[in-house]
Amino acid sequence: MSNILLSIKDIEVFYGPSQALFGVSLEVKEGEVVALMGRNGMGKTTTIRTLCKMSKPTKGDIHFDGTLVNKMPSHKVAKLGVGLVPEGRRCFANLTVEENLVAAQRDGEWTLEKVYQLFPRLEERKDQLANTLSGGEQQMLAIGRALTTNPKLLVLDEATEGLAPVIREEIWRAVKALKAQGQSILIVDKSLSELLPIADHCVILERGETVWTGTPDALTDDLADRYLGV
Amino acid sequence: MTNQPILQIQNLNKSFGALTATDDVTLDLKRGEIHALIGPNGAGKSTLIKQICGQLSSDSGKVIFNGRDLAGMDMAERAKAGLGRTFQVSSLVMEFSALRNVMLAVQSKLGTSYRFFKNVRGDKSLTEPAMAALKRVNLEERADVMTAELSHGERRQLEIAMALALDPKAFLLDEPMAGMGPEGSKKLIGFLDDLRHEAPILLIEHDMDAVFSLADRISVLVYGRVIATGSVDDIRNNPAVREAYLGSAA
Amino acid sequence: MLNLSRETYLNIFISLGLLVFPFIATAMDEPFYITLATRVAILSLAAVGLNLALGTGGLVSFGHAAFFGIGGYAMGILASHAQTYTPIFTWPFVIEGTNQMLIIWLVAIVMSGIAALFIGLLSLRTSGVYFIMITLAFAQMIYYFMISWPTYGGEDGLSIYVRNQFPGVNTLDPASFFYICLVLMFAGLGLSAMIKNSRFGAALQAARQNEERLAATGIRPFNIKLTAFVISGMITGLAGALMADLNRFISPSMLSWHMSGEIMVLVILGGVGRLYGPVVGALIYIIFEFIFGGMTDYWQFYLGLILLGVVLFARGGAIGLLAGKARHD
Amino acid sequence: MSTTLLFEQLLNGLQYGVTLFLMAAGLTLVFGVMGLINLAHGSLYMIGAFACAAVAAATGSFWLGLVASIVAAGFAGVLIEMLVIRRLYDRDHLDQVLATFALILILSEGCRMVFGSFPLYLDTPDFLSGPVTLFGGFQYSAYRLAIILVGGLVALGLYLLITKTRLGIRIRAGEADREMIAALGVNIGTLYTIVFAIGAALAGFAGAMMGAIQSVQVGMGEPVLILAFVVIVIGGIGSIKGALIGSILVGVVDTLGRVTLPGFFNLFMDTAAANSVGAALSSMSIYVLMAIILIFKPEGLVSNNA
Amino acid sequence: EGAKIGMITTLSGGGAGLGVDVRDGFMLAIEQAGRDDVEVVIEDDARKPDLAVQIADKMIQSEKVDILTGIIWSNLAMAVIPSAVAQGKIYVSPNAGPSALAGKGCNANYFNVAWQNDNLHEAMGAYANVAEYTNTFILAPNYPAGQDALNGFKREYRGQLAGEVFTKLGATDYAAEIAQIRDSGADSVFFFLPGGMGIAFMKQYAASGVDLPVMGPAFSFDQGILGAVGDAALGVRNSSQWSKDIDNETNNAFVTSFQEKYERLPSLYASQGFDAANLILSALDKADVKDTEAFSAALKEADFKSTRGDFKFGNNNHPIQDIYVREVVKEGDVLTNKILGLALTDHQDAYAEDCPLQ
Ligand SMILES: Nc1ncnc2c1ncn2[C@@H]1O[C@H](COP(=O)(O)OP(=O)(O)OP(=O)(O)O)[C@@H](O)[C@H]1O
Ligand SMILES: Nc1ncnc2c1ncn2[C@@H]1O[C@H](COP(=O)(O)OP(=O)(O)OP(=O)(O)O)[C@@H](O)[C@H]1O
Ligand SMILES: CC(C)C[C@H](N)C(=O)O
Ligand SMILES: [Mg+2]
Ligand SMILES: [Mg+2]
Repeated sequence: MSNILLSIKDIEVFYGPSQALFGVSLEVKEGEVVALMGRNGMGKTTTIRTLCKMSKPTKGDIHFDGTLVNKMPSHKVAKLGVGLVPEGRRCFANLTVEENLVAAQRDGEWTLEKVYQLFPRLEERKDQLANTLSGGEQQMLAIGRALTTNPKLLVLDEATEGLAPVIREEIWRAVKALKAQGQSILIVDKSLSELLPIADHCVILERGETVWTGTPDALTDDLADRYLGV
Repeated sequence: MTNQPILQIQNLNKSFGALTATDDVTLDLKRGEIHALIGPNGAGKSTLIKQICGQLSSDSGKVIFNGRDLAGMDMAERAKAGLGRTFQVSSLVMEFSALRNVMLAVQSKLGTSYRFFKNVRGDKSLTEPAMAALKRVNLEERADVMTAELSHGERRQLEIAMALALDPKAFLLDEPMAGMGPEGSKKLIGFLDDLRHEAPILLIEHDMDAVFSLADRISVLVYGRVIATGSVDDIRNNPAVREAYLGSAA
Repeated sequence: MLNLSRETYLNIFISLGLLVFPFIATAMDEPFYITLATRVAILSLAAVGLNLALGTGGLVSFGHAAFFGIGGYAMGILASHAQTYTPIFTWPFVIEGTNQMLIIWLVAIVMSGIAALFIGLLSLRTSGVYFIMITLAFAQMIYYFMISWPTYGGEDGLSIYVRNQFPGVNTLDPASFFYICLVLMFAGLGLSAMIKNSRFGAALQAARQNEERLAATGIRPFNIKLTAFVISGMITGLAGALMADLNRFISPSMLSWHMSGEIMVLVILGGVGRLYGPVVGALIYIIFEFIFGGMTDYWQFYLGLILLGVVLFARGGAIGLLAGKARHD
Repeated sequence: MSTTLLFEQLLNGLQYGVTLFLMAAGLTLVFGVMGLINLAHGSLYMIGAFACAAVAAATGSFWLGLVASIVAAGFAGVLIEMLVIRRLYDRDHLDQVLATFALILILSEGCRMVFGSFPLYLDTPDFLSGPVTLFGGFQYSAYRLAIILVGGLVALGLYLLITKTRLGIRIRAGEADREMIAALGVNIGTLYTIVFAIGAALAGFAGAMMGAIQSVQVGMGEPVLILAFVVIVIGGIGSIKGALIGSILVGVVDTLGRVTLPGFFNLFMDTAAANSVGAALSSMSIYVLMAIILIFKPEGLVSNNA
Repeated sequence: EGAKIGMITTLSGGGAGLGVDVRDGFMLAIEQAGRDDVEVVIEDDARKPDLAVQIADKMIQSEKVDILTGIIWSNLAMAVIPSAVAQGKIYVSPNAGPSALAGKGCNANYFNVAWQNDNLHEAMGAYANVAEYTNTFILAPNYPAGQDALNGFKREYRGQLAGEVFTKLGATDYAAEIAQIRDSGADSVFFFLPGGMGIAFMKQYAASGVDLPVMGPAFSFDQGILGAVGDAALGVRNSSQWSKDIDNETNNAFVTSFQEKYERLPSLYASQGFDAANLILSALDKADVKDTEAFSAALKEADFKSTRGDFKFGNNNHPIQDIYVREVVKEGDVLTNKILGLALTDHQDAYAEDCPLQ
């Protein structure tokens, strides 16, 4: 039985006066891939932001790797081993590709070379400023950047958004490879056909609450229709 | 007459330093059709859209829209001339409610932005058409929510509503499906399917389900060049396209 | 029952307070308080002008002293010629000075409008901090120009010994002049409130937040911003003419960057983009200067502490503190 | 104008430019990286000068004073950053303007409370206090020459720091997206404190060096501040290279304007009028320069980082 | 009868030293008079004309002062004095004496106890002839007193000008001007740079290696400046209507008591403040301050003991007085000025004849 890497219990989060999360819970075990699902605006990104301490929970607990991280600042959580690929990429616009990759680099198996192997396109463009990259290139960069921090848990928020099918396949291949190496991953993605086969667990949110947790096989068409609209 | 393309792009070029983003691109958009533009990331699709709507100036080439050469017109003029676009990354007025964002498009369409005295709130000539546009993208319930508080997917919908409210003669949509959940994508496909009869659509999209079910024609851009234009089947079966772009999605 | 926000109550309270103020001051036998109140009204008007550009349009102009000063010099130049009975120029046609406020105001508004048009045309090509600095640059040019132009006193400025005239009003009476300024201040406030809620105002606010989007909807941001900048400059210019009349003295320091900074501080202190922000800012500033300036040499030290307190603990300026966050539609 | 005069004026312009650079470098970093408009930067210049003067007076050593200026201004920078500036990063520029304007008042008046209203004494160290003979008997103030050299070294060091080190990369990353670099595990708070302290120390250092040839008094930082802003805008915000180019441009244009314009107007005006018109117009010249540059290059001369 | 006096002076910024000296000298005299019916309100103008105008308004309307005084700088004086006297107030200037108020623009209610701006510079011009300089480079800030200064110097000086330069008021870097001096072939330098400007200039001049003799009015070498400049100022000649070594009873007492009270040497500004206060006090003994006409007549008698010895007003209410040449010397550790001799005797300004007053 592997250890629990991340456990989120009943968190509530506000954006100013308006509440976005009303009780989200989820767990990620070591080496597991967990899919976080739900319709638009249900709180997936907010959950991830809270895990990375870009938003603060007003209630509930977040444990990462055995440590309570509720009160920790963002950078400390990251150092514990959370690697974020955020929604909307957010590459450092005024840095070159390579500078983006080394900016937050930490020692570990993911070196610059390995990232370039995974995404040769980035190597081609390594001296180009990030804000001039195409959308897809930026997405690769965001993933590569998270990998160079050598995280225990890789968090992907819509990492395949806007990518060409071939690249998307590449990224899914990369995710699979990462999984095979035992990388724990928390992932949000809209293309269920690619997501479900690699997920060990699914967590579904609705209106800021965890409404269903289970294995992909247990996600019946009925449930999918009810919570995801497919 | 009716089959005269509404938008003609002729030999358009754009380079960034040594990089050629669009390379002698020629294509057109006919009335009533959805013309999908696909291609690998970085192929120059968004660049092309930006050139068409005047956000980027072209190195050479021509854009003819509705019989008019757009040379020398800036973004606002081209929008007024009837080019309605959405941005690949949502670009909205964040401190306005969804409704007021759309009202802005309505007032632009009415050409009344230099009125200084009448209060816009409760001005039916603005709110009604704006509400109608929001309704069409299923965002009417969120009309009074500030844009900054909308989720990513909702912002994508709002982008489309704003384009709709302009009542344009052609749509340029840069990845409208991106960020929409599976359900949202499904609905949007149905919606665009009808929309093409109001105004033709130049559609950039990486969602092949959407492209294959919607497109009348597809052009494939690779390294800034159009390597193929044709029907869905032509493109699906084109080995070059499969290799450069589609992979197993074909 | 009217559903008025706290901010509205606050605004009404301030307006009434200003309206009856001369009676209070007279009752207290402190005519100088009326002069102070007049200064509040004039600075408010100047800041109302800036607030339109800065608060509503996001055009952070660090050069509004240019318009303030041009308004001031419009008064100074016209009145000094009237004072000495010499025409301003005689060729190609004769233009005489005047001591009629109405004409002076008109000239001040037109001249500052022309300056704003010119400065705006060139400055609005830039944005952000570059805009801040290029507006500063133009204001500094005008500042140094006035310094180097000996005809109207150069660096030393120009004194006008009697206040200009307004039909039917004894402008030398402090209360009468105060009411003139107050009415103009209210007019400025009314105008800027209407503009903000109008279609133009909507476009202007959009231009502040997202120009690209505005252009993509077919409205040219440049023209919107330029129009706002010109209106803003004209309002501040009018205030400059009034200030010159209040002090009966003008000098290039009306054009200096300190002045620009001061107008800006008033706006921010009161609350950027809030209708009465400029008024509250001016009130606080003047009251503080008056009370503490008399008490200690180091009053600016305490002013600094207060300003710092306002920024750190009162988001949205003093109005934000008194009336809560701005209401968005 | 004779060539030696021209040469001397060029050196003067260069020295002036280098001093401006020391101010502008910190400003452009703080501004470019943290997105913070720091009007109180001039006060740090003043603090450096006062610290140097006070310590030099107490110990008799200019060098100790110089060290004190860097320490005092850097320390003041850390304090200011932690107490005030930190709360302003996510505010808009206007709040920053007001807060740092308030800081100017507090620091200037505070300084006046401590040191009084009279200028303080600060002398250059003996071996730099006279002129040096360069070539062909041409004399120039040794101290000013030293400023040019030191400023040049600082510029080089800063450039390398920002472009070549991981610290520099992170600083620039923070400039683009503060929240994101934190989410990747970089302690952005400390990073900003460091940047602010570096900027402050440079300003203090500049203040001390200039204090020794001008005078040390309350408010001495303000005129320099405005010029430093002009410089970083001309150069392109956030760019160390731009700040250097901008500084030297401003230094040289200002100096040459001051000497040539009055002479020019003297050709068709009497001396007094030519002098006053020329002097005023030469003060105008750098603003004209800035306006022209911004009209043609709205993002400054060096528009992206490096 | 009592009186309320409003003092507007510069207490902050680059020119603060001057205002502080005037204030301290003035208050010393008031204190020594021991009258409790004289009230002085003091405000800082920060060397800003517009601020000065506002303070004047406030003092007249709110504080209801009878007499105004204190302004250091001519540009501020021009902004305040004409309108103050037009409102029937008495103005006694302890410093600024712009030419515009000495000639046609003189006023019965305006008195200057210090000098007309040109005076000390005229004296220096006269001295330059004595010293046989024939090619002098002259330098002053660009504002009314600066223009008065160079005009004053040129009025007496007979040699040629190697150059004539106006600098920005408040400037602190004179490298460009020094380069011009070096290149000009001058045999001497005359400069008028009061306060911090003078400090900066002298230090930079010393470091530049230009070794022409410099001279100037006392403003460029007052007690506040000398300490900051250091030995570089030794031996420099300057002109003044006052010096701490003028040997008369009033002055000796003044210097001692000032030093006792403030723990520093007085400057000429302090003496002017002191004289201004004593002038006002002398008039208060004779006339009611509310009776403006009588009071200004009493002022005009100048029946007080000046630190300068003999003192009287000319028709334009400006002093007629002796002006000395001094040299900077070291007394122990302290740099100070010592009188060399008289430059001009019973000197009256050049504008007096244009003044309609009797
Ligand atoms: N910055 C914000 N301020 C206020 N409310 C916000 C903000 N960001 C998100 N919200 C609200 O919080 C709720 C959850 O949003 P979140 O972005 O977490 O959804 P999501 O599940 O990631 O949706 P999507 O699939 O569209 O990205 C939504 O109702 C949204 O409107
Ligand atoms: N301003 C710029 N400067 C330099 N290069 C640029 C600039 N803008 C775009 N590029 C480059 O031009 C190429 C085309 O970019 P574009 O955004 O048009 O791609 P795209 O086809 O829209 O890709 P995606 O599907 O990923 O959005 C990319 O390689 C990109 O890096
Ligand atoms: C000499 C000075 C200190 C001031 C000068 N007399 C003036 O009027 O401004
Ligand atoms: Mg999301
Ligand atoms: Mg794209």
